[in-house]
Amino acid sequence: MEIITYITDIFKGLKSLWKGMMITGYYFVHPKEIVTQRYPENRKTLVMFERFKGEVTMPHDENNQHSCTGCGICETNCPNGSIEIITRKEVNESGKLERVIEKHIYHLSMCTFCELCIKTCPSNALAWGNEFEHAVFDRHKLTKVLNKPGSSLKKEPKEKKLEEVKN
Amino acid sequence: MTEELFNILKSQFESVEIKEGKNYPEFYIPASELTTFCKFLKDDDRFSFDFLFNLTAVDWIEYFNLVYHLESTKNNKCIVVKSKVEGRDNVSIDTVSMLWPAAEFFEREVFDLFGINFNNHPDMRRLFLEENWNGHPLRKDYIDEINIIER
Amino acid sequence: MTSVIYDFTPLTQSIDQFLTKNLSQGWALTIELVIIGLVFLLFYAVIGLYLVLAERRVCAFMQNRLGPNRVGPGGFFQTIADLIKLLLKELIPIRRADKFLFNLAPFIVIIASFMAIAAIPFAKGLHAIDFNIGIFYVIAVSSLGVVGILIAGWSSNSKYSLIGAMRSGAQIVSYELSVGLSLLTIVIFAGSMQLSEVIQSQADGWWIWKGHIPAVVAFLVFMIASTAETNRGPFDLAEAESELTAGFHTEYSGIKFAFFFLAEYMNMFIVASFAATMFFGGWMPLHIGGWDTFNHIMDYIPPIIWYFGKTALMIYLIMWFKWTFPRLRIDQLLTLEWKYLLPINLVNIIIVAFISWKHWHF
Amino acid sequence: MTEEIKEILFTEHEEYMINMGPQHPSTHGVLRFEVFLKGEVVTRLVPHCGYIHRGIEKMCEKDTYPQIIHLTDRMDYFSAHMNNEAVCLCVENALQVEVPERVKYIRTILAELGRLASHQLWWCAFGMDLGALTTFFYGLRDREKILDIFEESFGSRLLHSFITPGGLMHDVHPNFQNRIKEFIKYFRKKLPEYDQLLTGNIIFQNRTKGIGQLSKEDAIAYGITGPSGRGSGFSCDIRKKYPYSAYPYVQFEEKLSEVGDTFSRYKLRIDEMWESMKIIEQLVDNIPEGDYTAKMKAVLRLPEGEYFQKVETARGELGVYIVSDGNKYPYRIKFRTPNFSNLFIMNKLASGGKIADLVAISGSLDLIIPDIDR
Repeated sequence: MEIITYITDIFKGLKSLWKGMMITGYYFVHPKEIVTQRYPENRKTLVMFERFKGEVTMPHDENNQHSCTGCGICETNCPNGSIEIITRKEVNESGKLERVIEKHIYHLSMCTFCELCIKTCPSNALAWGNEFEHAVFDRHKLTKVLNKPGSSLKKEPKEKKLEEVKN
Repeated sequence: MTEELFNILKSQFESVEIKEGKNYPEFYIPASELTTFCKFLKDDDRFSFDFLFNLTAVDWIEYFNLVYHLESTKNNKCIVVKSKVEGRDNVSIDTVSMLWPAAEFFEREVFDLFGINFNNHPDMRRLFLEENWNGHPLRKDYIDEINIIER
Repeated sequence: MTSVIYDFTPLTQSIDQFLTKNLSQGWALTIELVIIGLVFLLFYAVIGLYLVLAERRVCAFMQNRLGPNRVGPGGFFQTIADLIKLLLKELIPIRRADKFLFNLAPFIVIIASFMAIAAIPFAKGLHAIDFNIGIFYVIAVSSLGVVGILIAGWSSNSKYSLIGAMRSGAQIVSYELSVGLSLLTIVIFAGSMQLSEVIQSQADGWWIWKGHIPAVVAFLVFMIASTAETNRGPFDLAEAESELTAGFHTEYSGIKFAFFFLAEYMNMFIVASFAATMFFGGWMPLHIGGWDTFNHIMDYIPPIIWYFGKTALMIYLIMWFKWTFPRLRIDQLLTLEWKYLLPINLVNIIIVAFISWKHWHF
Repeated sequence: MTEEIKEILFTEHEEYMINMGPQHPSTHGVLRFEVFLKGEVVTRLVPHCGYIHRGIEKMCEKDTYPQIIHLTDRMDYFSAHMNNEAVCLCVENALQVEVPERVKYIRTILAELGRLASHQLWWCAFGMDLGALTTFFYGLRDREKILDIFEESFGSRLLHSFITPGGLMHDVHPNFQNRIKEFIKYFRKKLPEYDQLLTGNIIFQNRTKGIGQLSKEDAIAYGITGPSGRGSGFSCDIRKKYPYSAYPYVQFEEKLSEVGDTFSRYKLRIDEMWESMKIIEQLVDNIPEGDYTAKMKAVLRLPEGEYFQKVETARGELGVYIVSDGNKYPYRIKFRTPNFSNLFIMNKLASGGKIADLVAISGSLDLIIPDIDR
């Protein structure tokens, strides 16, 4: 009968509304389920994941040496040209002319974090840094030079480099 | 697609060439007979290709290649129909949007990016770029000094 | 009968005698009006701001997040900071808008809610006006707000706000009906429309208990209708964010937007206070049957605490609606009113009339 | 006659048009609907897209195959894994490279996790479109757990260009598996809450039942694939029709519903979430050991010819059509994106309904605008 469905309709509707309210009510009385991360306050204790892709960096060891030979493979492999390598010729101790990296320019503003440069670098010179606070007032600050001033190429015998290939 | 289906098509349309593509069988058809061929493919219940899932163009400098990927949801078959359009500017071909409504917007995109006109298309306008954009970007000879930097 | 410990009538009478003693009758009246005006202005600002903060905290806790917690301890000064920001914001003039009406609209909405506050009985003897047709006055005044919304929608010369205003016009006009009818059931029980009389009649038990089933039905209908009346909760079609960006107050900026915003929260407060006054006995303390000691302790809690406690409960209920339900479509909204709420109300009134005639209520 | 009055007279006969413009809360992106109204009822609707057209297909013509991956990420950014997987499968089939079992398993798990995350975010936005603002926060709270799994293994949450032609960029994190098991246990408790909060709600059902009716023939004719197409009975699940990666080893059900209205599309996506969890559970325990990529040459040159690969993303069927002339760059690459065809049914579905229905329908079609414009 039309009236019966009319009335049961009302009660079914109210029951469904009440079930929905029970959920929001449940979360209202359970503040322990709050998921907000208090970012600026927990800056000291905040630790990112180990593999977090903050920015491309060139790790330097204690006596300011890196392992970038200036070969330019990362520059060719970068899809949108955010790496520029500037090299210069230098005479090394064995008298031959050798190419030495002068500036490894990295445009963070253009980088899309596709990780091709790190993967294809033959001497594993580049690595991901965990730093994620990149806000700057001037866009030019986003073009970084990865090799620190006064740093030089780390010399080591050939065979050691092969076995520590990145996993 | 079995052999005898090829023969049926061959008998219906002499000018169709059939080639076994890497993924799907390919049918080359001159532009003039395109619509009748597609109509036959769609209406004939042995084929009933009712789902056009891709329509695009490839610019081979002297001519454009229009590629239609069709699938028949009834007997789960996919084929590729291709037709050639000679020339570079104000080339045109017949529309298939009355057979498959999905084609209407694929064709507008091809017109927008390649400049191939489709006759008696319901709404022949550019899809992505502004109306007054000169040039068609996806052509091989499209020059845009500002955005495309030759390295 | 309960001995009413806190009675504010002697206080108001003494101020009145003091003023008439050394000032002429005219001046005394103006000063009294100025005092009442200032008190209500302050009350309006404080309640409005802290209702906004309460809503943001309640909604945050329901959504598993913290809500405002940066400005002041626990976000206490958040809404004050918002108000100052809105005061500093530029009032963007709208091209080809009807300047006069555009600026008038927020004030109409504010005045409507102001007039309704005047009739709220905070405690015995503590209310601005005590008409003997209290409820009738309140319903009449609360329908003034829709005029302001319609003017705002039409005069800001934008299609979104026009649609928003038309929607809220249809909505508020039709929900006036069931607000009035559901209050009518309590008037039949209480026998008088004067608000203080209604509260006095609930001295020996609130109407929601004494009126048992029909009162509970009337209460539910009143809550649904009043959420629709204030454009909130599942009925916020006037400023439906996802369809009309911000409905009738899309074009408003700065303090004019703040007026609309505060007026909406004040309407919520008014509606909640009337639900508390009519159904839960306003400032009448909670008395349970024979437990005299319990009742006596309850009398010591001042009536204002009772009043604000019940209103806070009602406000929480209205907020709970808003943050749980999706929005109704305009035609479903109207069918809900005309096909469901109205018949229920009418049947309810017949039952209530029959019960109060046969004195079956407690 | 002053200029103003002339203008008013001129617009007298015009239909009442409002612009649900590129910047609007419910278009989920930069898409403009020109909506012609008669009162509240929508008479005609013209979608305008192209606001976020980056010319991905033109850019791909100058990129080598590994470099295309960072572009396909940015097409349908909620199913980034599936887009990359489509290109990689196409390249691998073209080069007849056999990918190790481990990679197949991980790729399918990532695809299903991506589908779950995308459906969760669709559920939040759909609830918010209809006015239930709390659904947004519940959905994102659960989605956060999936993004943590992604972030721990590949360092980024949304666009991870992790699947490269030939396998994976590097191996997954050691506790990838138990984090997934933890998430599945957590989400099996939370998904019923979604139904309790929204699906059962009578207001929600009135807002979605019987709106935006899409018949099966229209779905096939307009090319509506994915959950929107399956909502009206068009069985177009590529994982079932042309299985790829690890889908042949998995038992799962392709959900279909004959009704074809907004509610059936909604219910279908919720059921698909249950299915995705079933798939992940079958795969996560027996990921075979092995290296994470096949031996690939430094520069990939596809042999001459054209290749097509279909993949089932969260929103429908993604087709990658590569024409190669033997060079290291593709001569022409075309992405048949699901949202492109799903968008243009809007005019047919929304005409006749109200503005509120228009928002509900576009929410139920789950459109991603960068996927339309490419």
